[in-house]
Amino acid sequence: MTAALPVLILLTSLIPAGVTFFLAQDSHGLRNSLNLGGAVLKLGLIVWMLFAVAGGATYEATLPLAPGLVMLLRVDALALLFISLSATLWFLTTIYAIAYFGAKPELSRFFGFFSLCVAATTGLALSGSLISFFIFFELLTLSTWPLVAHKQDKPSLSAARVYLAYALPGSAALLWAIIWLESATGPVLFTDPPDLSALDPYALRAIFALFIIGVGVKAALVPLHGWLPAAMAAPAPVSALLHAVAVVKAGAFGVVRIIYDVFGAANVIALGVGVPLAALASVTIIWGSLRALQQDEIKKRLAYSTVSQVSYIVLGAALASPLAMIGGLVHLIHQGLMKITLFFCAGIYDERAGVKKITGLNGMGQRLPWTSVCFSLGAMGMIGLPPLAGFVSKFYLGLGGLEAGAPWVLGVLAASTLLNATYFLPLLYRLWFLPAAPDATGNERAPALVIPAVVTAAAAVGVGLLAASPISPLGWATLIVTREYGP
Amino acid sequence: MSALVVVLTLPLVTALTVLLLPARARVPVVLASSALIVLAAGALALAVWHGGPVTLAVGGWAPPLGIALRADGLAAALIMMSALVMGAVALAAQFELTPDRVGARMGFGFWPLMLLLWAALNAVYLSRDLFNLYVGVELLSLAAVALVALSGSAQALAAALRYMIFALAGSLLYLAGVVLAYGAHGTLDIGLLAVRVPAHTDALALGLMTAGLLAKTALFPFHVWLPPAHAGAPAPASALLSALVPKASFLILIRLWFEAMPDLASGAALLVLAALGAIAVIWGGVLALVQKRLKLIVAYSTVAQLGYLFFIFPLAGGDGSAQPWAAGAWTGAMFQALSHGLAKAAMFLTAGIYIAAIGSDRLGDLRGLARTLPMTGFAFALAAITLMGLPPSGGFTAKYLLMTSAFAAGQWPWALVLAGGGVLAAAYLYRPIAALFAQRAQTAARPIPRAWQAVPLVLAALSILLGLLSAIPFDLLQIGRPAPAQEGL
Amino acid sequence: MTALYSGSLMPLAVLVWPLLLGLVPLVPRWREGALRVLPLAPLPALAFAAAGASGTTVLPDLLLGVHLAAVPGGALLLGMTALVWTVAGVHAALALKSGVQAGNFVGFWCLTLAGNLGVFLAGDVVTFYLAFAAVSLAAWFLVVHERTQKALAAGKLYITLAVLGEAALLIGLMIGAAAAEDLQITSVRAALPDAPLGQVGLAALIVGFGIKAGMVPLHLWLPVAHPAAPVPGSAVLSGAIVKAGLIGMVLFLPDGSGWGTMLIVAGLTGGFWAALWGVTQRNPKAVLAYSTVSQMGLMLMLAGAGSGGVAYYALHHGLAKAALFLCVGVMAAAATPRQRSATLVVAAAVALSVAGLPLTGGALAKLGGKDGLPAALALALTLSGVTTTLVLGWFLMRLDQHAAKPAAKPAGPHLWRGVFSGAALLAGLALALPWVLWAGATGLPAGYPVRGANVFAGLWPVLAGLCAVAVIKRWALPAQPPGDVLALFQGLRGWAAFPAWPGGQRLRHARSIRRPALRALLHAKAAEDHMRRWPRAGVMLIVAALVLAGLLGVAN
Amino acid sequence: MSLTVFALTGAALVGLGVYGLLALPHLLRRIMCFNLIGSGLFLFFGAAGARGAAVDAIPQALIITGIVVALSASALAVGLVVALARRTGHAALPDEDRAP
Amino acid sequence: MSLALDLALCALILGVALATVAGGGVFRAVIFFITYGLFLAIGWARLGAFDVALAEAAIGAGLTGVLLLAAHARLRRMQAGDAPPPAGLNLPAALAGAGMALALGWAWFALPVPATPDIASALPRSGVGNPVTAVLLNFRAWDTLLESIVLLAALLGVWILARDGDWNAPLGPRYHALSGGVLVNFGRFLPPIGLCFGVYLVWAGADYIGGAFQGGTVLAAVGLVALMANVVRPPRVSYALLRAAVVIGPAVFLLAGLLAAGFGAGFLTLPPALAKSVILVIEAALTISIAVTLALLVIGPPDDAGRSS
Repeated sequence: MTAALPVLILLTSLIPAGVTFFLAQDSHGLRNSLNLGGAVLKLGLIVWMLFAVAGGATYEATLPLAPGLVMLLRVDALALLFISLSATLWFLTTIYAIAYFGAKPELSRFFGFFSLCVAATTGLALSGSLISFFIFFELLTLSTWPLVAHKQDKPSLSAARVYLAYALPGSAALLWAIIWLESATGPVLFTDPPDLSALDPYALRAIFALFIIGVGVKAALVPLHGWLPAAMAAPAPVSALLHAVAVVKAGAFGVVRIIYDVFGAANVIALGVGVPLAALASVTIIWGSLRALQQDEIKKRLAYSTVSQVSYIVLGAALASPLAMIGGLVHLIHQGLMKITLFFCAGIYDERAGVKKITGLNGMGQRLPWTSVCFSLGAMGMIGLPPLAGFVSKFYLGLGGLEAGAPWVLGVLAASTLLNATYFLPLLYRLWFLPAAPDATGNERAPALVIPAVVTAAAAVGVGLLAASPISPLGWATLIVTREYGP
Repeated sequence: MSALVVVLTLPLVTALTVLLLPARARVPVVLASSALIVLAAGALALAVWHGGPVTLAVGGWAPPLGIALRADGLAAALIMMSALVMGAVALAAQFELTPDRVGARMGFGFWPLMLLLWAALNAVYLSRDLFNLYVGVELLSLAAVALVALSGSAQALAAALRYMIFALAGSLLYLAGVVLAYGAHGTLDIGLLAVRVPAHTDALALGLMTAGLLAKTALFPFHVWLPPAHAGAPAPASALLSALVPKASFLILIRLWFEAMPDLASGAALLVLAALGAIAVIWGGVLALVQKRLKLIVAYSTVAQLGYLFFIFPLAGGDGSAQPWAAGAWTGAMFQALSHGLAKAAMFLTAGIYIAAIGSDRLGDLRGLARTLPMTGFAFALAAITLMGLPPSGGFTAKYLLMTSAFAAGQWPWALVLAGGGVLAAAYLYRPIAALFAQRAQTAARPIPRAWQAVPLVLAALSILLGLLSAIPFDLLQIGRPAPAQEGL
Repeated sequence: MTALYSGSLMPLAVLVWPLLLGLVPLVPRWREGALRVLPLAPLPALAFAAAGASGTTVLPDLLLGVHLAAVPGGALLLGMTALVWTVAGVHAALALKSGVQAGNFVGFWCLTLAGNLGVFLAGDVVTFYLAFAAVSLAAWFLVVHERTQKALAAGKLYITLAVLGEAALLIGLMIGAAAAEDLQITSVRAALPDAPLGQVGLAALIVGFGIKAGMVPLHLWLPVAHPAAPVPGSAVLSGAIVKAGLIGMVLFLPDGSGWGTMLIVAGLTGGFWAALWGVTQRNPKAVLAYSTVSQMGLMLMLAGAGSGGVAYYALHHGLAKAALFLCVGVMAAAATPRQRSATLVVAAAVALSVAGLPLTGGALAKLGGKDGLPAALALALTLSGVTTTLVLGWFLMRLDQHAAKPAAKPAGPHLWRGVFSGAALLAGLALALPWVLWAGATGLPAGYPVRGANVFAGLWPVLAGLCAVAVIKRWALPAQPPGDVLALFQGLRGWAAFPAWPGGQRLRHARSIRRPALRALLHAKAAEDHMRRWPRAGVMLIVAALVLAGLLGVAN
Repeated sequence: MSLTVFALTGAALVGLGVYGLLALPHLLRRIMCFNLIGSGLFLFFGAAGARGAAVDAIPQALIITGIVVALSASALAVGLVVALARRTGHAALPDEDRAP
Repeated sequence: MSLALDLALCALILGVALATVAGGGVFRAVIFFITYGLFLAIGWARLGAFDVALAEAAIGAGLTGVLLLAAHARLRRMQAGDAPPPAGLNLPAALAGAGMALALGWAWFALPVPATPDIASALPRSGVGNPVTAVLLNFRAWDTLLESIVLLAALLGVWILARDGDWNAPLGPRYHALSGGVLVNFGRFLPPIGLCFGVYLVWAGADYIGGAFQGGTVLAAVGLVALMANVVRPPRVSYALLRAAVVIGPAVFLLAGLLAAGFGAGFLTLPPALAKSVILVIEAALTISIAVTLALLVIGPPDDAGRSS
């Protein structure tokens, strides 16, 4: 059973993915129930495991591909943190996507790849060895491509091309790093940090840099972030997936794994690579915000906001102090909840009111109140207002920065707060304070679109409000850090 | 042993039978016997798996008088891969090369040539005798050239002739080496040559044989015949030519360098071989980028992919004994050969489907076909994953093993080429994929039977599966692995 | 599992009740009459304050562990805040139009209220920050309620500064929390001065609180936002909300640090300069706003000096200033000259109280504040009576003038009566409540306010001020736009319109590298055609054979 | 000594053939040169096989096989040349028509 | 004396070869090539390799020559028959050629004299007396089997070079022979003699010199003459007997090998007792196939063009 569970949890999305591909376009009922069923089953399994893992259990499944190429699936607390997020959001996004697409063509392909994407994310989260991490990382890259290209029009295809143009060299760098490291240390299992003494410090730094380039593409670290705003050409559920459920999260998660389970925080500090990475993350935070300011398309602005926000996670990991780590980890969840809310809402604005540009938001607060409330909550969470989720992460990051002896982090956080406010508040201002254009239309009579947004918005409030509770993401992140990376 | 004989002779028997059969019975017989050969290949692999290498002294005469055949893990794996590809090609060709579609000439000609090619491949995989290998390679070349010329167009004939010239020149160089080897040692058996008394002429013999085989394996800069030839042949034939034929001559290279004369290997020569391979990877990739026809892209991709194989020379065994993937490079290159075979065959078969559907393989005409022929588009994409070396495909396992040993051997530039080649592959394979996935089909496509569409999909899936289940082929490849592949040249 | 809460639930109820009421407009049926719940929202707080504000709630699971308990002096401030919000709520319920906007107003009013109360109840920094953010940011909606161009512009300035303040505050609190390794305000306060970055943290806190408290030169938003907000909004802003900044200073600034002196200097500067600058204003609410800046300056001075009477002073000021602002609304609603003069009388009474006319609540507040103050500062406080009289006298004049203009909209007599009684009630409280609380709050003898010296110290500045009022009535100062130093920043306008880089730049760049790349590819193709010719390829093949043989031969 | 003469003749034939194979564009000539190289190699091989005390039969057998194989290849090549010429009118590879 | 003879012979061989390479005109080159083959055959005889000499004369010189001549004739009809050799020396090619020649020349002197496989002791068990035949049909039978398949592959390759429209036409171009001319008479007179000679070569090959290939070639030549003389008509590709004739040699060979495997002796293992007869059967079958195949190789793919014109 302990071996079956990780596999089972992977299969809950892999099987729907595989079957969906072969479903006829118009078998909506079967497809929807398959995908939703998978999601529900997965959530159930995760809840079960949450309790078990909190009690100290670990689950492991091994599949040796070739000597040294070990596919190891392992449920630890960190993995669970990530998959609970992705599973929850998968479920909601599926509901949302079903409503979003209605009876548009190529749905079997879409949902197939969508589930595959989630399966890849799950696998990535559960990976217990570098090589399985890489395998799922790539699977994620590949399964995302058709989603970005889904509309098959020129912008989508070009976005998809840009995506691959960033992702594949990134993978090459990652593979390079993995192999360089493993050629000296043997296969790297996350449970058993490798002995790095075989490599000289310069080589280790180079390996670290390659690792960061590799996962940094996914995490949209500046200057590897160009694909993310471009990918906005994709439909809203895909954006939700890219920004919250899977892709950038995978990158950030990768950074955490690499720092804590491959190199080990102590080594990262000893090598002196943590601070440059933190600096890079900070640059990304600021740069993403600045670029977000310049966008007049809602989704583009949100995309740059993601660039900025995801680097919080990287920052937390790079600072390599327990509190920063907690902040980074919890932001993994928090950013996901908030950003998916924002993208859900952006999709609703687009789909139900035809609003793509920021100027179109004028007065939408009256027309689409639920959506606008959710959007506002998401935005304020991003700014870091208490008691919303973003505040908690930011607070821990700040404390962690001080703990790590990097007080400049506070400046970065403050600047980011200000910039976030600068690019989000005008949106709220338009939503609520400005009169709607005379020809503005729109309504939110689409519960399947609105409810997921409401749920995630509520969750974004809830996880902040109940942060100190042991079952909150913060509680879980603290558990991870104290149990697995504690002194 | 009986499986070995079946694998060796059944393609021949079938070829002869097909010549005598009426047109109606041709395809069923070929398919039935293909199935039998696949089974026999499986049985042979099992026999090797359980009992170690299977040896057969033909006619009961042991070397140096007679010819020895030996199925080690490598040969068994290649035979298995070839059988799968051949079976798949036969399945696809029964739709594609029907007499009413392509005429009685092609409808007849393809089948015996394909079977002769198969026979030649299996003969080469198994043979341990240098001259017997020469005859086998000649049979292979003649059948391959004939397949290239099958379509009968002027370009195809020119491509076939060019191929012929390269192949003949290669054969002669190889023959020269064989002559010197026998002249110096009185034997042609690889096993006996391994324990020979070294002679001064051995270097010349190995050099000549190697150069000849390079021309046949289409290593840069002797690849120039390959793209027009592979692109000019009918798609099922291209699949065979690209997926299997170069592997045979490469296998002989391996036999020579790792089994017959490993003592000769010198650093500089190894470096030259791998450097040519590296250039091939880049050059093939770059030229694939500028092609406008799908089959040419795929053909140049073969040039690039074959380049990886040559990293085996400086890397094999170079990773020390500490790591669990000892002999990584050797096994990695073989994985590359296997997975490339499956994926490349799948790719050419998809190209055949597109040509059958719209009558062209220009990228511009392929737009939107993923919607019309989703299974085929999916197959192409899967095969592309293998060629790019992305996990969890066989191509990835190959690249991983090669890269690991490149690092372990301290020769990281090869790893750079491996990584860069993957990116380049992504770039050149992206163009057809993007075209396929573009919004609207411009040309009305003729319907393609689903069974035909399924064939390349199965092959592509196999190439992925090779990565997912790489432990089994990995272990199989270790059986009878020559010692120099463990300790390095 | 820890218990969900421990301690008394009273402090929690104080906060939760307004939040619940804030949800009322969400129910469509109730939205129409939602304004009517406004006066109810502060009632638990009032009760809690009246009961002595004792009791602690600990909610370990909430946020990062919520501790609620009245801060020192919290009872006074809570009570004051509750009173101000109650009366302003009544005013709003009477004066504002109902409708969708009103629904929003109710929601954010209640949220602001909860935040305002929370500031006085927070025991840990996170709760404090939450409350502070709530009161700061939700008040944005109060500022822009009227959605006029002016209100929106004011809102923009307000939110900008509020967010800046939040950011500064966050930095300060994080530094403190990191140093204390604890989230309790008391620990943070104790840890801050000696923390590695303690001084930076303190500076950040002062900036954050200073913005809220209208500390010069961070007061910019006050004179702009107050005139723009609806009257009840201005009343709570000036009466209660700015006190959040003050309490922050009191709570977090350690005793005897250099920052106290800084506060004193800034406070005194604001105390006098803002009052004088107020005389240049024409809008009575702007004049009042400057008066608030001035008064807050005095309170900051008191806080900086460590006076125990800050809360007591703030109590009076809150009630009085809220009454004055409400008077502006009352005046607007006044239809008859009698109503106008009644309004003026009330306003004048409150103004005199604020100026510190002996025996008024304001005089008591000043006396309470002077207690234990260095003589020079006590003198300054006394002197401030002059400027306060001046600016509030000017206010009364402007109020009168303002009223002389035709009312924007005719209002019924019921409305006037209602809002007038509210203002009058607050005025009465401002005059009287300090007497009631005198002993408890200051610990001074009951006869202290009526001592001759004290009476004199209260009286002469008022008289001097009245003379000054007479002067400026004759020679009015030139009008200045509200927001004084803001004019300096006009050059920096367009902060939101970040310069957009031309999006095509990168593309052009890409194109410029694409051409050579393309050429290289074509070269490669030509080279390939060249190599394809057999004579070359064949020679290469023979050469390769011989070279390989040579290489092998040389090595052996 | 005779053997050496034959062997060196074989080597020279190979050289001649290689030259012709590389330098001559007409494909029939190339086929002849290919045969020259082949027979030169066989001659060398035959001489080598005759060095021992007894004449070694294996090289002879191999040479016969080789001759047949060479004929087969020549036949296919000739067929290709004729077919190409029938379609293009030239008995040379397309890009080598005007080879120097 | 013999050395001088050998030297002279080799000089001749080289001279003719040089003329083949450098001579002007493709036709002349072909003639020189045939001459070269004949001189080479003499050289083989000088080396004591009579089987090879016979093969070289029959196949290397004779059949290849006919093949080239026939091709040249067809090319000439397409105006592609001739191209003057490029003027001047192609230096890279010359260097490459010289390099190869020198390398092989050097190798001759560096070549050790190894121990060769002991054929003599194995010969009695091979079933034949001629060691070359023993090697070809017993010791290295697998080579020979593959070789017969190579021939078949070449034939198939040549066949598919037909144009689609010609596929069902008779094989090869039409030969015009004057009735009563030399060729016709020759064609009537030669075949019986050639047939006898060819069969003899196969029969004798077992123990003396000759064998299936040499015999088959003679028979093929006979067939060709008969064809050219219009004594027999060219068949079509679909002609079943033709295909059977092409296939029978390899088929019998393969069958023998498989039967041996089936009876447990091992693939292509001929029990010494039966070896002689089995080899004879195989040789007979092979001869038929070789003769037919070689002849068909020379006449080329089905071609309707020559007939209609």
